[in-house]
Amino acid sequence: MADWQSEQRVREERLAAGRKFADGKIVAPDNATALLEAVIRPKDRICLEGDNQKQADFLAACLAKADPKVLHDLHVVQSGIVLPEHIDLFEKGIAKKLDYSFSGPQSHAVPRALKSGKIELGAIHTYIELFARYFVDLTPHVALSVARSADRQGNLYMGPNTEDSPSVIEATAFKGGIVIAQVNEIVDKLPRVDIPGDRVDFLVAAPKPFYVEPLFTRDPASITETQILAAMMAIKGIYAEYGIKRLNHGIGFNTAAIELLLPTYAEKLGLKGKIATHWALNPHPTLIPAIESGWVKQIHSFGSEVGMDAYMRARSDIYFTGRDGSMASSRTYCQLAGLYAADLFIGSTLQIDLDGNSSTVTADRIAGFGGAPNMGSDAHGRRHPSEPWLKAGREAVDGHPQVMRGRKLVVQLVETFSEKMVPVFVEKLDSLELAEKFKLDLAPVMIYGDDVTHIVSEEGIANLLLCRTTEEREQAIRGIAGFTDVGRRRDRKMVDKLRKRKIIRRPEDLGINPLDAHRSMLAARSIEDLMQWSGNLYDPPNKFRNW
Amino acid sequence: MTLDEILRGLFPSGHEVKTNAAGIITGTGKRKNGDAIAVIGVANGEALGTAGVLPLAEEVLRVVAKGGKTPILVLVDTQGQLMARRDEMRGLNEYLAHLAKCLLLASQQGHRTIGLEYGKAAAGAFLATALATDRLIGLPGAEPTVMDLPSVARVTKLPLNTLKKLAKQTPVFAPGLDHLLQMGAVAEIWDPDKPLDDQLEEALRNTSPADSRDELGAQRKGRAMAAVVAKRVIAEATGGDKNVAST
Amino acid sequence: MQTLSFRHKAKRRLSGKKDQAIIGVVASGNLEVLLERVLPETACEVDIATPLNGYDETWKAVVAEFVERTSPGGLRISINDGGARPDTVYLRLMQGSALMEAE
Amino acid sequence: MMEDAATSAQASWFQATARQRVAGLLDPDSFTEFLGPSERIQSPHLHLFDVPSAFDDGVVIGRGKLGGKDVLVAAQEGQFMGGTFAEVSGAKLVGLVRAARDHKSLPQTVLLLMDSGGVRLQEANAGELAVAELMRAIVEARCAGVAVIALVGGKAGAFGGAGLTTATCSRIVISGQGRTGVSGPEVIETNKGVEEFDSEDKALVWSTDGGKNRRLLGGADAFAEDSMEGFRAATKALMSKVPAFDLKTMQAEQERLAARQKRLCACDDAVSMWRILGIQEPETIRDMDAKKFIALANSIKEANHDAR
Repeated sequence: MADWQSEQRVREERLAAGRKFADGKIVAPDNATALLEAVIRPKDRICLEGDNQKQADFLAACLAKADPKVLHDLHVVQSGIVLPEHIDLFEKGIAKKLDYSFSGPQSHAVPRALKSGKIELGAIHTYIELFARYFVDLTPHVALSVARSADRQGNLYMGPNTEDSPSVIEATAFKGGIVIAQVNEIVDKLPRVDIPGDRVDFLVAAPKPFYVEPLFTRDPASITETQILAAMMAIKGIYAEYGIKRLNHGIGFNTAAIELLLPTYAEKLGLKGKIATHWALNPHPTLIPAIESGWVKQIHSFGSEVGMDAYMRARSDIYFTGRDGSMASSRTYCQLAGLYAADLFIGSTLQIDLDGNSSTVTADRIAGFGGAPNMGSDAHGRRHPSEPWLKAGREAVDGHPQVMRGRKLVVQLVETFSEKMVPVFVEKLDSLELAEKFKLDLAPVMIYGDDVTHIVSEEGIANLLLCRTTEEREQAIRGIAGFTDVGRRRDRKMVDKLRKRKIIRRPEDLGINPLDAHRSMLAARSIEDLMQWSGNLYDPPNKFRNW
Repeated sequence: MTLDEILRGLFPSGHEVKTNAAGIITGTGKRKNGDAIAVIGVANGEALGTAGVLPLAEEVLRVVAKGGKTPILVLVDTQGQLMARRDEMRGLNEYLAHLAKCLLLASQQGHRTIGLEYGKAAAGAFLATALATDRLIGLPGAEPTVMDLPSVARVTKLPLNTLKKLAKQTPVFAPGLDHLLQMGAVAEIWDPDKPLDDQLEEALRNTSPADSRDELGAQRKGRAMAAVVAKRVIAEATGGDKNVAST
Repeated sequence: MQTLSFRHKAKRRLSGKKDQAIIGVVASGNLEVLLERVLPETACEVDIATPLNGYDETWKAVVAEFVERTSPGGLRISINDGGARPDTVYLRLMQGSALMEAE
Repeated sequence: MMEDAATSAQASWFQATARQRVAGLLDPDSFTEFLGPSERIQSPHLHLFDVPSAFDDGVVIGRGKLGGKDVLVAAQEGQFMGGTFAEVSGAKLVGLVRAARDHKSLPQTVLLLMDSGGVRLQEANAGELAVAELMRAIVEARCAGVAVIALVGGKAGAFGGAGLTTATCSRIVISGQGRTGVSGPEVIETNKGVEEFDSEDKALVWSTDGGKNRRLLGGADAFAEDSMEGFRAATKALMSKVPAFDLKTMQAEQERLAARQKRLCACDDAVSMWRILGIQEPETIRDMDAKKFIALANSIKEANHDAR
């Protein structure tokens, strides 16, 4: 007889082992490591959220304390390798294999562990790519999730930090897995239910509230004149030209500059209501002045941002909020929104080569991808038209072919040099060398050159849609690469020709005097200004409060 | 030399100088001619916080309020200002500046003030005490340290050995009594083998409230530019002014 | 520290009447540029003190581009560099010459 | 032109350079610089450390007008070597205050735009001595009837010797971003550990050293909004009457500081100090806007005195 119920049987065994440490679904914090040792088995695929922002930090610490003789060779399948404990799992041999998306704070530790053989790398994914694999070939056996609060039945309330959880839990719970959640508190009645209790097996009330990194808070005080100049060019040369209403922004200071120029510079250009109305975007504090000035119609978010809760609750016309009034986020849906329903992605990167390929990998740093490659790619499955999409499509071809398709605008907004005189424009991406060094089948490329439509630097805008040959493309990139080696090796005559064809546009071609770029143009010049714009609803984290 | 040895040497005919548990020195000494000299200071290398400043400043103000010309001796052996968040929160800068101002007030009102540096001295506490006197004297073995070399190395990112070599070329940054002598901060270094009371009387004779430390630093080739720059500023400030030019 | 000196012949005298201007601050990633109108009509001198060695070619390119763009004839330009990026150097030079052109 | 924007009435004082502050504070085009950058009076020592010099050694001095009244003015450049006191930068300040002290025909108001972490490590002995000379010069000038006013609101704050210099002045103007003290948070953390002072916790840093705490306790006499106009208005209001420097003033300061020590020495945080000062909802102070805060501070007994 074939056994068609083995998964359910194993699940029951795991549950029975775990119940020894539980009272109903509730497990005391001191028993958490024992619970994990009882429920998880060697070689299991586990997801230890591990999101972009929120962290199941208590469960991570408990798992890192497990006995490597009991728990070993785990296969970690989670989006974020963020906490030091995530690396500890590999250093101690508790985990071996890794499939992930993003490793911001651990971007230097990951290559070290790769080099020492402690991490066996599956692949680096985009978020929804990894979530997709949860439902195909990387389904977790155990999910360690995190919520603000739970009731005794195991119903979970995530508040604004829903992020990855519904996708992780659905894949695990419906395929015979075990779901354990760390919560800040266990209450009698939840404000709203984000995860039904029958998908959750065990609850641990953590001694401290879970950690959230204020990843999207950019202090306007740190925005430079150079970034403002590039932001002015992006607004006038791209947002206005294409009429971009639906969009996503990266998290850099240069896109923060755009957000802070909307109620000032863009308002003077008469663009209000014509651009930047609908967003797939985390709750960036730097967008507060634009929201308060009536620029923004609606925002859906991947996750939340520390200090923005009360503001979003009070601005439910703008943000997605639950019946309880608090904001609700979803990484899966927002990534889909960015892929299919946004006409423009604009973000920064560390390196761009002569084909327009970009990467944030350097010799000793692997930051992973997160959402950028998804946001920053042309969705070939898109079928609904919009004016910016069609205009970009028209620019990409000559004449009027019988069948036309549009193009998503994918814009790289960079400064020619990053910190410490490191050039952003390079002949060859460091990522290629890294791939050789670690024998990766695929070099990590953040955004492929053929998806990029524009590159903006302080020297100008290169419109790659209008390039017809690889040579034109190369010179268009060199022509805005400033005083980098790549820039200095430009063919000046050809660059002049490209400028006449508007493939390259300088500030003066757009009627912008670089000397006009000044910080006084920003709608807010400090975090305190942002707080005041919000009517003190925005409560900035302590590390940003210089008052 | 220990504080007791110093006090005995300074006041062979007696003194009423006390040091409390926090190293705060207050009292009076009897000079060779029988006159009194007020004594304050910090002993035992203790740090100076808000609490320590108050009795010292109070003593100085009492001397000034009494009138007369009683000189004030400031004995200094302190590791520096107290490094504590609470003291900072209460405004330690005001307290230390207050002590300096009281000493400067005394010297403006005709009380000669003498600093005697016999142990450590650093940073803010140095400014509030020894450096606020009319005449600063060093005893051999004193270790005035504006900035210790390891801290300088940490911030400048230069190796300690490089700094030690540099310290031989210039007195401008490294700790040491000789360096401060050359800079003009320390007026003289006493000879511990000679009677201290005689040296005190000699120092009192040479004490003036006029600040000539930058001139002294230039003479001793420790600070070539300070005095010149300060004078040029005055010349340029007054040069463009007809009223000043005519006076 | 490295010092660099460039001598250029500008196309014409920089317009304006100001005889000196200073812009920027010596700080990490920044620089100060002192411009003085003390040279003959078309002469231009640029003297640089920088803590970063080995960027001679980059400085040369930045200064040449600046001279080409603005024709700063008559100016002696002195730079104290705090390790500024070339685009910042160029921006400060442009800001400085604009200050000199002010009436 | 960007320089106009940087010195406009609403431009941030905190983010401005020393030169922009001087231009933004004084009446338009009234400033004349002494020993300007083209004189190239630079540090003779920094090259030994392979560190770049500045043409003015980070201090701008001169004379001008504020609200029509003649003033001498000095501004430290906090971005250059942390605005530190050194041989040249210090001597420029000392010379300026001595000039006012000795020459009645010069403006008898000196504005010191502080922005300094203290003494320059590379010139520590010269810097420390310059502070001592400056403090003495300020006291002598005050005795001669000169008003010396410190303005604190730059990124480097006013720490170490700059903190003591500030508290030696006749009056102090501070903004919310302004900080003053002796040991900076990083120094305390390095020497005493993160448990003593977590310098990353900016809210804690500002509640300890920041402008609002200083103003409420009486460590500053006026609170300025973080703008050129904010500092102009606050400084103009203070200039007309300053405390005399005499025994009475110092006795009053002794009493004031002793009372503060007695009342507040048990407090571990700023909010509990503010509560003792009689403030109704001290936790609302931090995010209170400047106008409201100024009015509140003006009503607190400890904050308003001539004991300096």
